[in-house]
Amino acid sequence: MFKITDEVIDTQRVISAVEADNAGAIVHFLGTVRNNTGGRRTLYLEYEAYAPMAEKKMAEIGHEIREKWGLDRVAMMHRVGRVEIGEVSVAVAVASPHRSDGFEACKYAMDRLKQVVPIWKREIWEDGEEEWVKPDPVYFDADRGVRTSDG
Amino acid sequence: MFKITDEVIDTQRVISAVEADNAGAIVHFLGTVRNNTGGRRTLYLEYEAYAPMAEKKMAEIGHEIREKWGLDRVAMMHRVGRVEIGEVSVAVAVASPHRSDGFEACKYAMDRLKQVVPIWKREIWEDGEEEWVKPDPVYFDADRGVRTSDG
Amino acid sequence: MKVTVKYFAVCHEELGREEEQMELPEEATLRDILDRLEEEWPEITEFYQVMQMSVNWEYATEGTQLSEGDEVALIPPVTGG
Amino acid sequence: MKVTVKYFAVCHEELGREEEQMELPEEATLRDILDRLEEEWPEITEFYQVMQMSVNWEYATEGTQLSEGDEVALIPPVTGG
Repeated sequence: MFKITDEVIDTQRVISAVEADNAGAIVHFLGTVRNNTGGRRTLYLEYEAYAPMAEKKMAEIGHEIREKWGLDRVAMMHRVGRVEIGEVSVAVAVASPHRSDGFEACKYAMDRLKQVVPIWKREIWEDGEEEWVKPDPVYFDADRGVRTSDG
Repeated sequence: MFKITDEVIDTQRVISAVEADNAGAIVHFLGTVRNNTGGRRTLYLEYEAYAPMAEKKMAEIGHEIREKWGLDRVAMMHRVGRVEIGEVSVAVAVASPHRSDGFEACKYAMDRLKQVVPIWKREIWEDGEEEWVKPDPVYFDADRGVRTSDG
Repeated sequence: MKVTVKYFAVCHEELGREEEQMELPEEATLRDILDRLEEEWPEITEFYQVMQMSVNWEYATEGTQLSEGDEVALIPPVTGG
Repeated sequence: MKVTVKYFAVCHEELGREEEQMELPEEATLRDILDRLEEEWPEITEFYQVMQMSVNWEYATEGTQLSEGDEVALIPPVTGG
């Protein structure tokens, strides 16, 4: 399951999507909206996605995980629209026979999501200002593999 | 929350125990009962714990995580008694401002649980045999810090 | 030929629209779309240093040739999670 | 003095009981408990190479001195998770 949704994320559903009788471990990551960034108070966040491409890119991350770790039970769900403080903006689950692969693969899924999945976050500050969030350094560090020859 | 329970683990409750408005990430690990070990079919598992010491040791793992990563929102719950295939035997959640610390700390919690928390697993095979499970290699590899001088 | 061009996040804001149909000559590339947009948004080439573009939900380079009905998007640095 | 000794997992199985009260001389150590148990379970010293013991919910070494009312446990290699 690789899904963009404008509803509250049902985290149990993300876990259920990867459950299997031959998995011994499920690593589950939740990104939640913090009440501050660098000490400045946040009122809420707004997420925008290029939904069909975002779902395609998340599915590709799933394929990458299958190639690297042989794990084929991966689920990623990302919310769009207004997300309140404390609410879940993104949920990832990876099932694996052994836990250390699961931890690595789940972390990888989040790192890749922040590099290649077309989703944007807008921060609405408590003082009334708002702005598009600056990209995570990982976005520029990583080999994005698409621009170097011609970009 | 550091708890031994003989009831089905409510994974949402383990997540709720660490949620905080200033956390941006929750890493959540679930250990589930596999339907086989090395290809041999398992019917179910039975867990036994030295409950008060197990809860104390889990709380100590929480203290270690606070010292190493400065994270103080950690929850661990382990089930005892008969646990069916696919059911959750252990749930750990760690909240952190940044995800990579959360992944490391949650993995550390599980590694330490398998070294120092007095819980034992009995495997009941589909062919009718049953036996106490052999310890994870990590148990012997790690510095358990208690036996070397006198043990 | 006609293609659809979609604008997200800061691009949507700069250009004041979410998407549009664009009529382009045969054999046009993504570069032609950037050139067209530069008239109303002169900083776009500078901004393109950190931005990407996609054709039919796949990242693509500036020189990529377009076909009738393609769905193109301007993709500012992503910040999901 | 009296202490409680608890047996878990394979120890419980080998000894056929979950716990017992043990009457020990003053200044007795955990080693004295192992010696006492060796009479009915001769392999215990060998098994102790991989096992641990605890006093009042804390791992302790063989030489640890006991006090009245202590809760001791024999702890086979743990296998939780």
